[in-house]
Formats: sequence, structure tokens, C-alpha cells
Amino acid sequence: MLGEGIIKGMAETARNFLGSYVSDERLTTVQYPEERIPQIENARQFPFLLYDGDDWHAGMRCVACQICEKECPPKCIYIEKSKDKKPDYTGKAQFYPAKFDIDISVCMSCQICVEVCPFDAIKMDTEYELSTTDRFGGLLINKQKLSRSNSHFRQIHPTDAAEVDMRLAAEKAKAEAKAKAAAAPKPAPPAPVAAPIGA
Amino acid sequence: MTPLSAYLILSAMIFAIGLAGALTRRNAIIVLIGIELMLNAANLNFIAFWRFSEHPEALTGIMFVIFSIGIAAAEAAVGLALIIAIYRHYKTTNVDEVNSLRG
Amino acid sequence: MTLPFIILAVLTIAAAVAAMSLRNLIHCALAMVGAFGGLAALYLQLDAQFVGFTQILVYIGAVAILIVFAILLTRGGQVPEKALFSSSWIWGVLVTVAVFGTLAWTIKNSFASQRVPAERVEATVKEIGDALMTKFVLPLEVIGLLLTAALIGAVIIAMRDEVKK
Amino acid sequence: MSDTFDQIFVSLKHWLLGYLPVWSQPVISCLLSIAVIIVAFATLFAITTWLERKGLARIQNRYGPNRAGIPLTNISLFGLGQPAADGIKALTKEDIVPFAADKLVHFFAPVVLVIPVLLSYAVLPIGRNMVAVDMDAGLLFFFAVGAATELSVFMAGWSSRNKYALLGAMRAIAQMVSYEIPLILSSVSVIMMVGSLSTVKIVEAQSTYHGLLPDWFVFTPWGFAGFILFMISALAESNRSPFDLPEGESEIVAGYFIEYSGFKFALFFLAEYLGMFAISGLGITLFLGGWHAPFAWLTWIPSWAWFFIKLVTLVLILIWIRGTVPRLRMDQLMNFAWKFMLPMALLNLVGVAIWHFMTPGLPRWLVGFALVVGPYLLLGRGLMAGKNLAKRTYRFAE
Repeated sequence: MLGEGIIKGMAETARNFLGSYVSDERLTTVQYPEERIPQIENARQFPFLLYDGDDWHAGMRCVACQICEKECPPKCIYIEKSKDKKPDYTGKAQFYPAKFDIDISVCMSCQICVEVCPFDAIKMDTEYELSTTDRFGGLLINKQKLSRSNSHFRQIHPTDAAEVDMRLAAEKAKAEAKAKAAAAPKPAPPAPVAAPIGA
Repeated sequence: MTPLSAYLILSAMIFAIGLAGALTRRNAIIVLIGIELMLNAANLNFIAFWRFSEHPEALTGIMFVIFSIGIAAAEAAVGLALIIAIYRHYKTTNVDEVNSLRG
Repeated sequence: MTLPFIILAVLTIAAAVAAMSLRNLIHCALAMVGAFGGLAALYLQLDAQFVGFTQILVYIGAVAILIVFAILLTRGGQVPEKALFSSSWIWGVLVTVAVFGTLAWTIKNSFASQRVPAERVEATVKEIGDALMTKFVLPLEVIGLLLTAALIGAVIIAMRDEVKK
Repeated sequence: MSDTFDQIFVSLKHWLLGYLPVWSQPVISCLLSIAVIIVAFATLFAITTWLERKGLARIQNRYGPNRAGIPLTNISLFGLGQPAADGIKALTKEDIVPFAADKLVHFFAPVVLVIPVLLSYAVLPIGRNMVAVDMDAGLLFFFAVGAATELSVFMAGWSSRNKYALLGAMRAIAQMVSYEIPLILSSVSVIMMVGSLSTVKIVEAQSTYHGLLPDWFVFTPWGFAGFILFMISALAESNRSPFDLPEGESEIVAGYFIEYSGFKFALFFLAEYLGMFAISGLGITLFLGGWHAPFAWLTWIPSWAWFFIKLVTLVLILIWIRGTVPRLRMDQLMNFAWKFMLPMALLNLVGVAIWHFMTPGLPRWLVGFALVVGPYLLLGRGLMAGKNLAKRTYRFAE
């Protein structure tokens, strides 16, 4: 109560004040638009849709099973199943999403959609500069804008991507072996062109 | 310069307003405000008479007002303490309802 | 009558009327502050600087705050639904009219209108202080005693009696 | 030469008035003084907001505002454009009035807060011959208009119909009423010494130089104690940290101006800072020799410059304190006011009286010193007695 503590504290703050001008190490602030901290590998922002090959529509892995739409806690995913089918990467004909929108103003980046997807079709992106002047339309992102190629996925999450690629390659090999076995007695039908994994 | 009678009439009006409030309002706090207004009207009289007196250097009017302000402050403190005590007891500050001495 | 006096007088009277007639108690208290401020300005107009500032310091700085606190402590912040005026209001009005009539009649017939103000009035703080310490020292002491007694009394009255429970 | 600079504003005003018709001179003279005071202190307000943000940031090892500069260029000027940007933002923001608010009182509260604060500048001598009104009861005027701000704080808190606003207003009033007493008592010590309530006379009484040091009241034992007490009370009166409970963000969001936005919020902000300048200016006038230079050989610097140098120094110290001391709890605040500040201020008055009647010399210094340090040690130790000040232990945390 005699005020020594206050004097001690004032000396400490004065030391910090002067020190911030002397040593740059004290200033931990990152001057954002000019400087950026590299993102860690497990960084995640908002989901995106993966496609194989070069054509986002043909290579889209999503089969419109709508599991993610049902699981999404804030209900920010809107999927409409297509009427026709298109072949997936193993060559099997599958539905595809006629409409796949994510409202990222609602999305809470929980990654549940990624966890539940049986087709490895939806993953988390690391892109964070998504600001827009239109908060209703601008943040409702459609199928085309959500699509990212597999090479992008490999770039942002290398470990995760390698694991997924391995699993998908194994599955494809199995499917091909099965197809071969089935095709062995008869001449094989012209195999549907699927983008090779990791093209 | 404004004549003395103008100040006196003004003071009488403020006194009458305060008196009317103190006599007719039901809330005890407003009654107290009315009493304060009456005291202030008297103070205005003292100051006016001092200003128009023949010996203003005697400072009697000023002194009276200073003491009167002191008393008014004490009165307000005690009055409000009484009102709060009454409110605790009767759960009202309405002077019409506070009419029994029995606790 | 000069223009500043008329303006101040009208404002003070309006504020006083508002303080006595508004429905919301807090509005009444704020209007009362306006009336006290107007009176302080009138004191300044009458060359009583010290008293004017004391009026502001004591009434606006202390009494008004006290009243506002009392209003909130007695839950007077809400607008009452019941009648504003007491049951015997007619007698109050009659008494008021009688009092004002008597006062006005007396003032009108008194020598007050012939009085002229003193030429130059100096009530410096030094003079007031000197007077307080010499001629008026007994009243000053009595006021000090009164204020102390009022302080203790107010605290004791407003204190919750723990003993009864 | 130094005299011309010293009186430059005074002679400028006389020169300007010389061109005007005689009947308009008193009015124009008043308006000029008012305009200069408002412009000077509003500019100081703008600079202080920037200084404060910068200083606090550096104390916390941050950069502080460093972007806003000259618009449409890349020149940032250490973020000096920030006050202008903030001002434009505040002026163009939507003015939101709560639906349940008492509209009239809600509207008037910021206005009646700013007016008394501006009025209090009327008696501050900011330079030689530079005081708006040299009143006989100047100090009383200052405290009287200062007391009027309490009511506007209450108006703001009550009319918002928000419990946090009301709590903040109640806290603010309780704090301002409590700290007004040591504030006035510590200035009474100066009044006792000078024998006048006029701010100009108080500054005159400190005009001489005594050896190396000037005859400022802060360089006497009672004056030093009085200055410290005055500045602590001033901190509390202007609701600044560590006495910023009325607007404690972590408890009651923003206190009494929680429901204000846009320009009205800016008015509250302005009133707070102008109040801080006014009360610091009064502290300078009472204890730090007003506009007098600290050394006889520095008198060539204009008097108004000295006033502003002292003012900015005090404000910087207040910023430093804000960056250091954490907010008090309500009971600590009240205990400090009534159990420490008030007895100290009262005992200080005794010290002044004894100092006044003793002949100058070493015994006077010793007695004066003893009368400050003795009560300080006794009160400080006494308040600590029976308190467990060891490091706090937590039962469940850790």
C-alpha cells in the first residue's frame, strides 16, 4: 500500500516501451498485407470439391450422396442430385451433383463434411482471403467455384493427399482387377474413360 | 437594471409553484423537491434585497444564503433518508398511503 | 426589465412548473436541476458570483444527485399509473393561490419598486471569507455542527436495522 | 523579441478587434477566445488519441496505428491520419437510438456533458494575459461546472434503459462524488497558501525563482503531497484507468455510453478527453507554476508553449499509468477514496497551515516533510494491517 509496486510496474512498462523501439524481436506483430506467416499443413478454412484430371465437371469425385448435406451442423451445404449419371474415376456410372452450393458465411469450418465423405470428394481449403462486397450472393459459392484439382490438394495438404491417393489407387486397382476378371470370358466393353488418378 | 419588484414577483411565483407541488403531489420525493424550490425562492429574495440594499458591503444577504444552502443540503439528506426508511417500511413513497403510525 | 432577466425568469418558471407537474419522477428531478441552474444564473446576474457557483456546486452537484439516487432506490423510475395529485389537491391549490395573491399584493403595494440598486457591489471571496471568520463565525460553527448531525442522522435513518431481521 | 512571441495571440486578437466596430468588440472578443480554446484543445484531443494508442501499443510491444496517413498516397506518417479517419468514421456512422430509450434525455445527455467541460476552460490561464475570464471565484467556478458533469452521466445511463448503462452511471457518480472531496481539499491547500480563488493570482504566486528551482508549489512537501493527491483524484474524476470502472469493458461493456453511437459517442469521447485536459491544466495551474518556465534562463520560450509542454507531459504520464496499472475493484476504489485520500488531504491542510506560519528555513522543511511522510507511512501500513497480501492460491485452478 505504499506504492512501491506501482513504481515497479511503471518501470517495467517503461522498459517495454523503450525496448520496442530498440529491438525488433519484441514486436511480434505481422504486418499483414505485406507480410504473411506461412500456413501450417493442417490449416483449414472452408471446404472445396476435388476433381481429377483437367476437366472439373468430368473429373468431379462427388457422387451427390448428400451425406455431407445431412451431417453439416449449420446446414450450409445445398445439393441437388442429377437425373443422369456420369462415370467416376473407376469407370462406374454414378450420379453427380447438379447443384452443389456452400454458403461460407454460414459454414463454421468444422470439417465434419470431410470426415463423413466416403469418396474423398470434399476437402478443406486453406484460402482465407474471401472477403467480398456482396455478403449474400458473394459468399454463396457454387459447384464450379468450389472445384479444385487434385494437384491443388497435394500442394496444400501433401501428407493427407498422398494417403488419399494411395487409397484411391488401391481401390481403382481392385476395381480394374474385378473388371478384368469379369471381362475375361467376354471381350471387355469399351472402358469408360476416367481420368487417371493424379493426372 | 431590472427593478427589485420583478425579482420579488419571480421569487413569489417560484415559491407558489413549490408550495403547490408540495401540497398537491402524492410522491414524497416530489414534495421534497417542492420544499427545495420554496427555499430557493427565499434565497433569491435574500440576494435581491442584498443587491438593492443601502449597505451591500455588510454581506448579510449573501451570508444568509450561504447558510441557507448549507441547511437545505442537510435537509435534503435527512429528508431523503426518511423517505427511503419509509419506503422500506411501507413499500410506497405515496404520502396518501402513509397514514398509520402503527408499524 | 432587461432581456436576460426575462429569458432567465421564463426558463426558471417553466422548469419549476415542469418539476412539479411531470409524470416521470426522473424528469421532475431533471427539470428541478433546470430551475436551480436558472436561479444560479439569476444570482450571477445580481452580482453574487460566489453564491451562484455555490448554488451550482451544492444543488446540481449534490442535492440533485441525492434526489436522483433516492428516486431510483424507491423504484420511482417507472411512470406511476395512479393519480399524480393527492386526494386533497383542491385545498393545496386554494392555499397556493391565496399565498401567491397575498405576496403579489404586498409586493405591489410595498416600497420595493422604488428601490435602486447599489452602485458597485463587490462581494469578493476574500470579503466573504473574512466575514465568515469574524462576524459570522458562530453561525458557521453551528452550520458545521448541523451538517455533521444531519450526516450521522441520515446514515442512521437510512441504515438497515440488522437487529430486528 | 521573446515578448512579441509570448504575446503573439493577445496582440493578434487586439489587432483584429481594431478593425471592427466598437459595439461588436466585446462579443467578437468573447467569440475569438472561445474559438481559439475549442480549436486548440480539440486539436490536442485528436493528437492525444493517436499518442495514447501509440504509447499503449508500444508498452504492450505492438506497433499501434501505423497505416492511416495522407489519403490516396502511400505516405503513412506513423499513422498520424488515424484521428482524422476516426473522426470521419464517427461522424458518418448511423446514429442509433434504442427503441425503449427516453429520447429527449438520451439526446441531451452528451450535449450537457460537453458544455460544462468546455466551460471549465474559461478560467484556465494558458499563457501570460491568456485567460478567457479572470474570475474572482475562478476555482469555485471550475469545480461547480465540474460537478454538473455527474448529472449528464446519470442522464446518459438512465435514459438508455440498459442495465449496464445504469450500472455504469451509478458507478461513475459514486466514484466522482467520492473523489471530488480529495480533489477539492487538495486544491484548498493551494488556496490557503495564496489566499485567493483566482487562477491568475495562483499562477502569479508561483512566478519567482528560488536558486535553481522555481517557487512552484509542487516543490514543497505539502505541495508535492497535494499534487499527487490531486492527480490521483483527477484520474478518478476523468474516469481513466485505473479508475475506469464506469466503463469497464470486461464487466459492463462500455458503461453509461453503451447505447450511444456515431456522433453522440464521439461527443462522450471528446468530453472525456477534454475533461482530462482541463483537470490536468488545473493541476498545472495549482501546483506546477501554470505557464511559468521551470528555469529563469528558459523564459524566452513563450508562456503558452510552456503550458502546453506541461500539459502534454502530464497527459503522457497519464497514458503511461493507463498502460501500467490494472483496474481497481469497486470496494477498493471506495476504500482508497475514503480511508486513504480523504485523511491524507485533511492532514495535508494541517501541513499547509504549519508551513504557512513557520519562518522559512530548515526546520520548516523538516516539519513539513514529517507531516507528509508520517501520515503516509501510518495510513499505508495501517490499511495493510490484517490483510493477507501473500501470493494468491487457487483451490481448483492450476
